[in-house]
Amino acid sequence: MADLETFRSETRAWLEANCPPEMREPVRDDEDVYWGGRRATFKNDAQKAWFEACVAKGYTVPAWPKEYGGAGLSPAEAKVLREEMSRINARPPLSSFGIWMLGPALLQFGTEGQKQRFLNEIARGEIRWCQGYSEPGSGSDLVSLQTYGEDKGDHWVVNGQKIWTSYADQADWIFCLVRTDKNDKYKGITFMLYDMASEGVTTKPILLISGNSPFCETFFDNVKVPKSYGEDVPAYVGEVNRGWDVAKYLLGHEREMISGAGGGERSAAIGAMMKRHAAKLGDELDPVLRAELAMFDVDALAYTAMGEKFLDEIKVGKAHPAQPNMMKYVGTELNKRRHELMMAVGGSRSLEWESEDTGGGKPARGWLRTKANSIEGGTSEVMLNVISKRILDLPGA
Amino acid sequence: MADLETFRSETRAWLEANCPPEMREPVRDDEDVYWGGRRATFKNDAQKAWFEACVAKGYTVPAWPKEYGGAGLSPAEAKVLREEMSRINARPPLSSFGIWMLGPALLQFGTEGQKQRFLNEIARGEIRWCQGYSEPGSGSDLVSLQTYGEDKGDHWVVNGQKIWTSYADQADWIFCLVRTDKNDKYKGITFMLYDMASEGVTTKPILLISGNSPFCETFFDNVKVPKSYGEDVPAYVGEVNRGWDVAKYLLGHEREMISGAGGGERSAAIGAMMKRHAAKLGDELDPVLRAELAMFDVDALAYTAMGEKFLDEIKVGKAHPAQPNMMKYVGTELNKRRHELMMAVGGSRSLEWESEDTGGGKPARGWLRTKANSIEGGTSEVMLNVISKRILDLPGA
Amino acid sequence: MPLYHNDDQAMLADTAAGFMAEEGNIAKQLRHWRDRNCKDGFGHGLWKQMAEMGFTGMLVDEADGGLGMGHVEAGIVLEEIGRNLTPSPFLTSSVLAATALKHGSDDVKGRYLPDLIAGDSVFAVAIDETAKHRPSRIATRAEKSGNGFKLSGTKSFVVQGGSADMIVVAARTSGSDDDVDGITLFAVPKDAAGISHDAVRLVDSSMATHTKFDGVELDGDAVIGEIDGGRAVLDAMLLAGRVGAAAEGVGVARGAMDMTVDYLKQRKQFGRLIGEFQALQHRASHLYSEVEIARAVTIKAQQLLDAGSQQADLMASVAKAKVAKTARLAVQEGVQMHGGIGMTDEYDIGLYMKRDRALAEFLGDAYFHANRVAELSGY
Amino acid sequence: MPLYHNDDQAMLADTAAGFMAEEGNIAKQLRHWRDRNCKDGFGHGLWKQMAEMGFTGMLVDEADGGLGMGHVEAGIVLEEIGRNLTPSPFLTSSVLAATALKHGSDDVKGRYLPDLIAGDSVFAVAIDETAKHRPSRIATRAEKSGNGFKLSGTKSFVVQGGSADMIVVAARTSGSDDDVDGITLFAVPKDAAGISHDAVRLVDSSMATHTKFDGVELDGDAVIGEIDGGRAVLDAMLLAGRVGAAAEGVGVARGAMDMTVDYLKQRKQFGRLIGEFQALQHRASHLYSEVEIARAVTIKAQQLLDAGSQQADLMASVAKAKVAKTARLAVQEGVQMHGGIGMTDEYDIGLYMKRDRALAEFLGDAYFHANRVAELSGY
Repeated sequence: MADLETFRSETRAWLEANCPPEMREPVRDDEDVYWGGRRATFKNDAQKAWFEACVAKGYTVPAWPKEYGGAGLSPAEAKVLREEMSRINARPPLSSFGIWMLGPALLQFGTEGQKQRFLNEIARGEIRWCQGYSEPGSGSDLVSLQTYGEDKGDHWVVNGQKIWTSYADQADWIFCLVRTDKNDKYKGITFMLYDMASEGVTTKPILLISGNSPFCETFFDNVKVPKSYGEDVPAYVGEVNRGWDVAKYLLGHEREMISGAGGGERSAAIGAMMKRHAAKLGDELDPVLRAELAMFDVDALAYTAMGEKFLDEIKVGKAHPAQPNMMKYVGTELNKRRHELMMAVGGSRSLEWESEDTGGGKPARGWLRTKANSIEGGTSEVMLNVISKRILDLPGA
Repeated sequence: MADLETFRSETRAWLEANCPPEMREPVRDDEDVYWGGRRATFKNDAQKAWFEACVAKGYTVPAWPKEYGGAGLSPAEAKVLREEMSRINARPPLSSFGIWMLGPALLQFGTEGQKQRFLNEIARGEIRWCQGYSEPGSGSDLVSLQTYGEDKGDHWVVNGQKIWTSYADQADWIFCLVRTDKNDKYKGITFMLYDMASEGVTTKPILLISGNSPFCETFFDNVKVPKSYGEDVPAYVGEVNRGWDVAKYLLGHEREMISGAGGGERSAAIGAMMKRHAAKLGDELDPVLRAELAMFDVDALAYTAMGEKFLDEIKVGKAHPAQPNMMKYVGTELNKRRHELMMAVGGSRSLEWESEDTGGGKPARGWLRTKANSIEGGTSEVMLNVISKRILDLPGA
Repeated sequence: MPLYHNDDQAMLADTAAGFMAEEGNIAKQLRHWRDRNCKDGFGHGLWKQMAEMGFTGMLVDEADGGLGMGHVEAGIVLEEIGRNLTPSPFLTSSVLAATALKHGSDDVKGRYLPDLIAGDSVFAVAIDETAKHRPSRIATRAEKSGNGFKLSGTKSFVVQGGSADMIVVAARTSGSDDDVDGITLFAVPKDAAGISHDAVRLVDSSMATHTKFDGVELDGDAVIGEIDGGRAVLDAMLLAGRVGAAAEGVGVARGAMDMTVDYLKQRKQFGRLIGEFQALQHRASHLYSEVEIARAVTIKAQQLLDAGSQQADLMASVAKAKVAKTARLAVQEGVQMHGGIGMTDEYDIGLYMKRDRALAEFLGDAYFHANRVAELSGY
Repeated sequence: MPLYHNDDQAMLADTAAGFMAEEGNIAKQLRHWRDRNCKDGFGHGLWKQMAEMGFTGMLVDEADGGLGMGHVEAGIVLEEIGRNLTPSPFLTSSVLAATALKHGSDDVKGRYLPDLIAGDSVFAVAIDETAKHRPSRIATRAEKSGNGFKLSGTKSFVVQGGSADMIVVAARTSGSDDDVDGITLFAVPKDAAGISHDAVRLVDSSMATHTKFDGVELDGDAVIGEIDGGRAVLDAMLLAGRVGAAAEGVGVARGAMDMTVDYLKQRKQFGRLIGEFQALQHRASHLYSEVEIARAVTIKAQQLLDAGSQQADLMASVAKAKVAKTARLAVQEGVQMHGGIGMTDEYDIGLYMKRDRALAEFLGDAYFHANRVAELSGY
């Protein structure tokens, strides 16, 4: 414990010295987030300085081993770092699907050669990754995917189409589920890694109802994917045809991350804030709306406690392995309800789509964005199926 | 229309002359309801006089033809009679499953001989009927029933067990679904009629959570059922092995009746009444409870309009044939919600189970009784299945 | 009166359904004008067509050149507008303003109704002053000034405020902000001196304005109804508008539901049509029930209003609240059951969600009207 | 502190679960005493056993002869009580009264705690005066009289009021009914002169009284805590009681859910186990989620209370409301999914529904506490 306190004061001092004041402000728009990659540019010097300081210290991926670009922090130290960063509202120095998704998969399933190369590239923000999972015909039923990689000896020729590839139009590489055996649904998928600059890859942004386009359709037209990028650096994670194991692991990881996020902004009570918001609009809460807010706050505060319990139990291996599905289900449904109520309090003001007063329609766009919460990363229906099967052990689930 | 107004004034005069003041009071307990039958006794002279006047006039079953004990009223006249009876709060002169269930089945499927005998017995309150449908293993899945009637030429020997036979311990005869062909699930059931006094019939009341016992388990141990009770009076309705058609017709009729009842007490708004109730208890409504009442009243008043629309459409054949399932579903779920709210307003007083102040626990027993609404006559789940299949035409429903 | 459409109404429903599906459909109207960033938020061509069909003046008395129809009939048109998400000033011009003008003098009627009916003049209404619907509080003031008035104040959520030719404004001519009495309604030309509009696009691509009146000078003949006695006109206008908005909401709910049920019959996952999954079947069937009920109570409110019943006010709030809850359910289930593609702009289901949000807010949301049901019921 | 049971607590949970399942189960206790029409509403034998296990005095300080445990531990016992629907005075005597007595003088503690801990003396609490929980209004009055007081007024919903030996009464010694201050708590012998009990059986077969105090004379040493300063004692007692009732409610919810999930795996209809139907699966999984959350926030409230946190009060109301909503869902789904047999007295699921109803009402229902959450949050 004494060590931890030492670490805390050192960290505090380091942050004080290295995190520029501009990087201690809340993230206001997309440009405030640094995603890295070949084509990345910094918004300003402060963003660059903060990023570079973190790379040097291993703080873009603090819990990863030092040899892969991390800082090798223990879980307790990583928590201290998170707390200290949160204390000064420090922005994340780097955001990426490499950090959140591919990294954990490589740490679990990757070869030493893959880790050396890809993890370091991620940690240093050199390569921006995107995820190629869903296809138009396979959403919840991911395993029915059709994108096919034909085996040509030392390479595959990949044809097919992915959908919901996040920022594919800005990504450098993709980690992609490709069918390599048409005879086995589960054991016929390979978790491939390849360059988005390969010939035959095209992307098309998808316009969402919120007006944003964070996702793309991505098309593969005879894309040649070599089976290896050098010694001990295969172009796939895990084994050929066993990519589903990797994907399942990552889906669980993703749900855990989403559900773990429940402890933060998502779960807070909103009634008091809404009363102030109404007052700012020269108004007060309708009695029935107030009652709905009270009922919501009961659920939100209770869910916050659950989030805390869940994280505590995860740490010591007490949580049911399928519990992240429950957390994801409830957390996302709650968040949708939260935004419905916020829209109601905001009234006609919150309907505005482009006005300056609403920062370009932030309330409405944010509200619409939440509707994806219960779809992405496994729909609420799939979550309920998983609970039925794995926790309640219901027949035929 | 002039005729109807004449009928109305005549009816009003007749009611004035024949309905005793004691029969114009709300029904307070079971004894206030006259069910008829061999063992029936009248609670008082007024009940007897009212019943006998109605029998003479055909008003126990006003819309049935005169030759079967009714008054042969047209639908419009029957409506006027209902309105006029309701105007003076006249109690029904006779309640029975013969009137509600068997009668309509016989009118639709019965032989002339059956109608002459059984409908007249019902109209005069001579025979009290009970219904033998459900079995312990076949609730929602009624057609899986196992009670078996072995064909012995001029009679069947019936063995098996029924459950939820209403007032079987007080009934004279039973209309009962009996399997007569084990090889055909649907076309192997006969709609039999027989005497509960037959040798081998025993009944056992079921104690409900409300503390009442309106239902029985009924056992048939080698019960001999003759195939005919005389010329043109077979012991079954419709054809042998085609009882499922009759049962389906009656189930539809029952749901229509239950859903039609939605226009009355069940659908009324309760908020104002609850405010008065709270005031009587020296209290006022919690703000959140008030809001829930408001939301309930919106739903209840909307459902009242739906009930009106449904009845209007039924009259002219505009209602979807499966619409009664929707009405039953929503009406029963609303009624459960209504009683939950009434219990909440009543607070600890409404928890009392035997006290004089609560008339022997009326609020609590009534509340518990409503929980059966969404189970009896087809569960809410079955109703939703039927809507999915017959109205929305969803695949595999 | 039976709670279903009589033969004439059924015929009107057929006509309106056919016309709106053909001319008012999403591709031809909502997306067309939205994608062109049209500042009016609706198509004038369609509006003229609707005038030619007689829709625009259907609530106006025959003596005044209208069709003299009732709110059941207006509701029929509105339901089809809702189902097709058709942008038009029907609700503001032909329902709200037309109802207000009914209370005007012959002079007022003669001045405004012919153009309104012809579709040449579009009316907006300016009621709300904060972000929520609070018609009991009116702070916008019209001070006596010579033979006329000087109007000052700010109104919000003036739907069609930018493209309308005239605006019906509820203002205070006496008393204090929360008084029941002392309200007067005015017909104000959109371009009057001293008036300024801050036009904003709303989530459903419709246009509304924050409109500021800065000492706008009005003649005495701008008054609709009695001076200081405008509360009754305002209430009548709100009543008609709420019942109309409910009808449009029923259309939104039905449109979203139909689209979703269709999708359940087409989309396969796990080797089965998703409509085969019982959990979705039950939710769809529940939604169907709610939509049927919302529609029934809306027709009930229309009939009561047409019959001049005192019950109409209560039933209008019941209908507005019930429809708001139901359409909300319909669009939420719609997007969720569509899954990822439900989140894309390419699919129409998201447009239903956006329209529902704006429509439910207009003239009071479910919370406002549930509370009103309680108040009108005495609790 | 992590939000799960530490090793000691896990051990206690095992012990409590085993003991209550064995000795406190529905057949042995609830049905046994109910079917004998027992006027106490609980079994004294079991209560003595619970005393021998140390449960009765677990919240009492070790210095006063108790186990000096906290509300997490009391909650563990209460959850098992809830799961088994075990009738006992644990909540009133060992949680509410014990918490009040903590605030008493050494004299008061010495007089009452030994018998309470031994299970020889049962305590009830008299708080409510109307049919709903309104602790902010206390009209029962204790007038100064010589060295003592004269107590007059009527209390309702005094759980165990008939069979208890002592009743902790919240009365007003100064000020008017709605004042915060001026409350004093008294320990009143059940049989004191001038006291009368109207015992009523409640829906869950428990017994409660309407208790009337008609000039009941009390010595000065009947006072628990400070004269006129009883609000703090009352609040502490309510806080402990609410957190305790939440824990018992979690047990009721879990018991009902477990029984229902088991039933889904046994009952066949349409040739399939009903648990195979996806609509029921989703509802069961939703229920599971809610029960987990209700349990989490209850443990959170227990920990905050044990830590003396100022947040405890808010979280207690969150927990009481969340548990009330969740247990209600559990028993409603339970009865519905059991179908017809769920309506029979023979099956236990209906007993859960009855117990939930009475328990949720005790010390404030979901509406009361949701409103309290809003008030404590400043809206």
